[in-house]
Amino acid sequence: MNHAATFDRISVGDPHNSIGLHEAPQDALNDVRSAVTQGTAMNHNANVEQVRVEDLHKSYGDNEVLKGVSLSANSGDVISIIGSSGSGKSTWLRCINFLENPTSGRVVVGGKEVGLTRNRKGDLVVADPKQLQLIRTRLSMVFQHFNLWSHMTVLENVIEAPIHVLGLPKAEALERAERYLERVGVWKFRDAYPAHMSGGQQQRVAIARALAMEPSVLLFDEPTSALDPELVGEVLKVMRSLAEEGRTMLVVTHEMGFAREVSNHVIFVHRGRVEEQGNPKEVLVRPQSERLQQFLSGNLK
Amino acid sequence: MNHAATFDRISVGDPHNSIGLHEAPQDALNDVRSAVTQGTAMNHNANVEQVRVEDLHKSYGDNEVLKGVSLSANSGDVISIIGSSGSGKSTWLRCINFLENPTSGRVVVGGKEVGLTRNRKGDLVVADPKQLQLIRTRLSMVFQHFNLWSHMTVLENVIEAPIHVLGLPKAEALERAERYLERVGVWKFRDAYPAHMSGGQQQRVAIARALAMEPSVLLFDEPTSALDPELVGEVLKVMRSLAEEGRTMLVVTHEMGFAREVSNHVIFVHRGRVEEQGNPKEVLVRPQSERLQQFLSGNLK
Amino acid sequence: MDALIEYSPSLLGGAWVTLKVALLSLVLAVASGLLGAACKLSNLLPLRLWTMLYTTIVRGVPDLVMMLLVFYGGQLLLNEVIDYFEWEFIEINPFVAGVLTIGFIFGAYFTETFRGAFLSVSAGQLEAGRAYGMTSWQVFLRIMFPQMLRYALPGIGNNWLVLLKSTAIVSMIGLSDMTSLADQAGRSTHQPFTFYLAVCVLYLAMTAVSGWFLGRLTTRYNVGVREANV
Amino acid sequence: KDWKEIRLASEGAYPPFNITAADGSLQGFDVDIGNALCAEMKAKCTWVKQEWDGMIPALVARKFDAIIASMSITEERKAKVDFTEKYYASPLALIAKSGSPLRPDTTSLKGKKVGVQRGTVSDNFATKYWEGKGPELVRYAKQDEAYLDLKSGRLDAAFADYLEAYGGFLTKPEGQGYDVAGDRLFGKNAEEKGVIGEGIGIAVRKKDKELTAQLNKALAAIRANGKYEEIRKKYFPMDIYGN
Amino acid sequence: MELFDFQVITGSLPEFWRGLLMTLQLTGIALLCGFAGAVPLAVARVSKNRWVSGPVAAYTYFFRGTPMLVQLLLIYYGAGQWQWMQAAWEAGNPVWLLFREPFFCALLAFGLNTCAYTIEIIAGAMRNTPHGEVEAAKAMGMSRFKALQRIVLPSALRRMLPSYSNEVILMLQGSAIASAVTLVDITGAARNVYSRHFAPFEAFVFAGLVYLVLTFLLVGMFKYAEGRWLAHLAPRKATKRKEAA
Ligand SMILES: Nc1ncnc2c1ncn2[C@@H]1O[C@H](COP(=O)(O)OP(=O)(O)OP(=O)(O)O)[C@@H](O)[C@H]1O
Ligand SMILES: Nc1ncnc2c1ncn2[C@@H]1O[C@H](COP(=O)(O)OP(=O)(O)OP(=O)(O)O)[C@@H](O)[C@H]1O
Ligand SMILES: [Mg+2]
Ligand SMILES: [Mg+2]
Repeated sequence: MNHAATFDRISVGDPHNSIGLHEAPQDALNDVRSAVTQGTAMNHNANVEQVRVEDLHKSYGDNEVLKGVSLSANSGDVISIIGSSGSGKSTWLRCINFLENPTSGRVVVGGKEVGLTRNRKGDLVVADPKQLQLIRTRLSMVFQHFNLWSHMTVLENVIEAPIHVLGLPKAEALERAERYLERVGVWKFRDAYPAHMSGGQQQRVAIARALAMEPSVLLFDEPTSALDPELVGEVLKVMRSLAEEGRTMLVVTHEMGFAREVSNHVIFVHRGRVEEQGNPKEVLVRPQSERLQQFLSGNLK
Repeated sequence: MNHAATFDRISVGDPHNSIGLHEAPQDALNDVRSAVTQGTAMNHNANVEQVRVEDLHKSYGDNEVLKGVSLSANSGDVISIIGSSGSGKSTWLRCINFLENPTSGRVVVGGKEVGLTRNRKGDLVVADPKQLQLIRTRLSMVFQHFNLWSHMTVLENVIEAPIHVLGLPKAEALERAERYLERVGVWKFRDAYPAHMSGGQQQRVAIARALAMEPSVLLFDEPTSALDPELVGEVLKVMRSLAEEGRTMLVVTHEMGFAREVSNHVIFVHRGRVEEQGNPKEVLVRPQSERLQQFLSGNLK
Repeated sequence: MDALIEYSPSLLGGAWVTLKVALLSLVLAVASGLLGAACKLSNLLPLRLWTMLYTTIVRGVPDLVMMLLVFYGGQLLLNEVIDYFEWEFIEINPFVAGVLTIGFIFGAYFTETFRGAFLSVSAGQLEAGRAYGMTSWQVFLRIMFPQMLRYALPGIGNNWLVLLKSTAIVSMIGLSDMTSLADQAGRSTHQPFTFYLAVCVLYLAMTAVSGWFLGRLTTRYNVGVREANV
Repeated sequence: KDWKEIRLASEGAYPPFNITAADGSLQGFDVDIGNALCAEMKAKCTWVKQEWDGMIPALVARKFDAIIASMSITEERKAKVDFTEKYYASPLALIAKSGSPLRPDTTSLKGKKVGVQRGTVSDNFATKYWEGKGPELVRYAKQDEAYLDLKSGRLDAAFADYLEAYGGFLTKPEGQGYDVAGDRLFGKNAEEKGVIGEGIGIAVRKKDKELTAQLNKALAAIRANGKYEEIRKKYFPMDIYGN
Repeated sequence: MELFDFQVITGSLPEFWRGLLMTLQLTGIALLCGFAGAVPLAVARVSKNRWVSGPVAAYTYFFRGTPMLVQLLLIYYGAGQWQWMQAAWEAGNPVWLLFREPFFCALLAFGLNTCAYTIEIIAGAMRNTPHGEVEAAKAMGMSRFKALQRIVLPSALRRMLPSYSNEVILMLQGSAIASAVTLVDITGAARNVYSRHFAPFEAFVFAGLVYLVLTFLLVGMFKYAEGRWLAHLAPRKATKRKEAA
């Protein structure tokens, strides 16, 4: 995990500490690139902490959506985040890669704290854009609404970031694209535009796009919402193999079966707070809190 | 069902027969309106056929997506359409209310066949726009991607069609909006714009928007994909009560539990053909076809 | 008609001047428009204020006044400097001044057009770019720009046509563009309408060519889009 | 500066004094006079075409050195630039349908619409002596637009430089059926003469006194050696210099 | 040479004031009429039927393709050229007499012009309406007309605001050519002052300032309008809402 060493530890509200990063950002980037390019080699040590979130708060105006949530994920961990609609699951995920700026809290990626500073609105933003990019190449996200780039074909969608962010040669990016599109079963649609595809097909492309980055951490926001049971099974298999490769996954999901089968940890969010968490085999079978019991009771399965 | 009598029977490819409709379209519309406004009164007879689809084909270019599918739904029927991704479920639903023009086939709504004629591209289109509108007020659709009107608030989204299509007075539309938004639990978001809401919240608004039309047939395209189990339970309840009111529902879904619990008929689509159908309690438990067995085996629940 | 034939070489020469000025200004205007729109949408208040000022003042002051100010005002200032240092007379080149002024003016209009188009690109598309570690510049170039163009093209078309015709103000600073040549020819031959119509035809020809080109662009940037069937 | 090279400006839209030829070059009485002056001064002349509105600012900004564009010598202009002696002078004239009873005075023009070119001597004169006293003044950007409206019937009369009207309208096909109504105005008294002006001169930057002097000398020379008369005959059958 | 002679301005304020009123009337009426005409014509412009969209396309092609000044001169002086028009004026025909008035001619030219531009702006925005939203409207049983009236147009008219602000400001400044047909608007006043005092900078810079103030007001109005009607496009903005606790 030597590439992680180039991230500097920067404390909140003190952007000046980030000087160290400015001195060698290119090196750091190359470092991550080569690490990523080498595939999974870096992930063998299963006990390295990949992501830690501490006491994260997020408000929209005067509506506090996250009221202090924390999690920690090691290599190979698959963490399911469950909770009712509007409880803040997507927001949490989006705060981890700073698509949404948290109101307060700490995020540690790859062992190094993300340097934060406050913007004028009072939100926390990443002090150093270079570090932000680095973080994002290590955390790939699959969106709830897919967000496929509508002006690109499936294949272009998948090779885009590997070529232009990781700097892979085109041939290699194509090879990756083929591998992952095959894996989720949409290789034959490679030349179609997203607008001409069914919901499930789009969702699988979105998954392939994230996989093609071969990141150490994958953030999934309801990755199977548009998939039929058979495909859910397929995707489940893919995710299991990813976990075995040592990749870390944070999965927002509504499928309790999924949470039970794939993840080794489940977090139940309620109204912006972590209400209960633990091993899914226990938590989902014998929920302690009343809210979780009620939540699961609606479950048909 | 007297309003149905004003639909003329028009055979395919013969637009001239539609003259009868032109003579009294306004009457017909008023008729439907009053029927709809009277709420559920018209739906008490449970054995009236509401929708029938016969031998529907649909191609995109040379890609034949639907290869002759048929169904028939009476008042109070809940039919689940299941099948793997890309099998043509959404397309089928969209052909029923002619958002997609079928390549061939017949559609009968409310006992009267929809008059069709061929357009220049060779697709079938509804010969009489007035009849098309009538059909669509009777068949409300909930989209896979919600398709909420982005420039309107939640409340505006819901009262829009009742006021401007059904001609309800505003007060009544508001009352309906409150009733249905409450029913799916998003009344408190009535003044928000869709872009500022969570996925599940948007989906529920989309459901409320369709319900507020109080149509005799509801077409759902994966209505619970973004919902958590608890909400799925809620929506399930809502749908059950709708079925009891005598409304017909066609539901494309990936949730086998949903198909089993709510519907009285399930149709398994595979590669554009109906592979198996019947009572969900039987079909889903003891599938006959190999494909369905395989399909269900991926199912975690 | 004879007069028209007689004057046609000079008119075509003027048309060439018009076209040169218009195309070069367009390049400048699009560049400043993109920059302006990016600034207006940025999080930095000073940038926003600056572009706000730029678009309002530049759009607010009539082209003619702007031209007079830049060209004559600028030359007067320059002359003061020259006299002070006792240099040789340096003349502001009217062609360069014309292109700069028009480009600068229309940059403000393009800023608004692009800003509207940027707003229309759905947030999710950009988020996906950012989430994959693209730099702001990459997100802009690879996601935002190609998608934005689709929304901007109608506005670009309008702005371009206005710009094309606004080039007529360069006659103010001594460049013989097509409109001023036609005007002079019309007065010199006492056939104003013949020449007005000739100018219209020339402009319409340019419009037809640019319309064709914009059509091509529209097809190109609408790829993968299901256009609303309204 | 020794003024061996002079940049002269004209408008090219004021026939017959300055017009734009088919090849885009400048021609006309003003241009011929300018060329004759340059020949006399043994200087090399280049002509610049300049829109009327920017004429004086461009001179001040040194885009060229002198304006020979039928510019009347007036007090306001003298505040900005210097003028040479006049090189021609024109009375003012009211143009109307042949045989019209109109006369260039307030009583005859009461309630009539009279067109003038904005910023010309005729505009100044009419503004000073007629405005608000009967005639309704309509100002045009260009002289020939006033003639167009005169012909279409929107105007009852046009009030203009006699020579311009003569060369640019009355002797042309479109001027058929129109004539000078009443007398030409030379100015009844000193004040009126002041408004009508001292005639048409060449405008030069105030700094360049030397150029003004040289031009004046050359002007006197071509008047003396017959060159001026030769040019004048090309355009007008009558004297246009006045006294 | 003093840089700016204020006397020139103060002496001509009444003239500038009348010019301002003229400019406001001209642009105001032209914009209103142009917009009113543009909405239905834009609908025709996006029609799939060539016989409907073709004539509108030809109209916008001509009016956007040629200089407004030339259009104005053709309408004003061109009308005066026709013998029959002159005869109609003599006879006192009320319709053709309108063409005798420079105000009407300017209004006609400006209105036709801004209408053409506005059509293209609205039509462009209509074509870019999100596909799914139009489908939703259809699925709710809206007729083509209803969907246009309730969904497509409201959405398009909002999204076109930034482009339309350009058009309005261009129209305001374009109206300066009214002085070419003897109308004394702000620019006409400036030209009068300029030719009277020979103070080009004073006259034009002051006129420029007047236009600038008008533009500031317009920009302010558009900013307000965007805040009011484009809220749904604003980058994820905090919305205040009454959360039931
Ligand atoms: N507009 C279109 N143009 C071309 N092909 C299309 C279009 N829409 C859908 N298709 C194709 O038709 C097939 C069926 O699509 P459909 O959306 O009906 O699938 P579905 O059964 O709803 O799948 P899912 O469960 O993934 O939503 C897919 O292979 C898709 O690629
Ligand atoms: N841009 C925004 N502006 C204001 N409020 C927002 C915004 N985005 C989300 N919210 C609110 O924050 C809350 C949490 O939203 P979030 O998307 O995180 O929910 P979620 O847990 O992912 O729900 P779901 O399961 O329905 O997707 C919701 O009440 C939502 O309305
Ligand atoms: Mg969510
Ligand atoms: Mg589907």
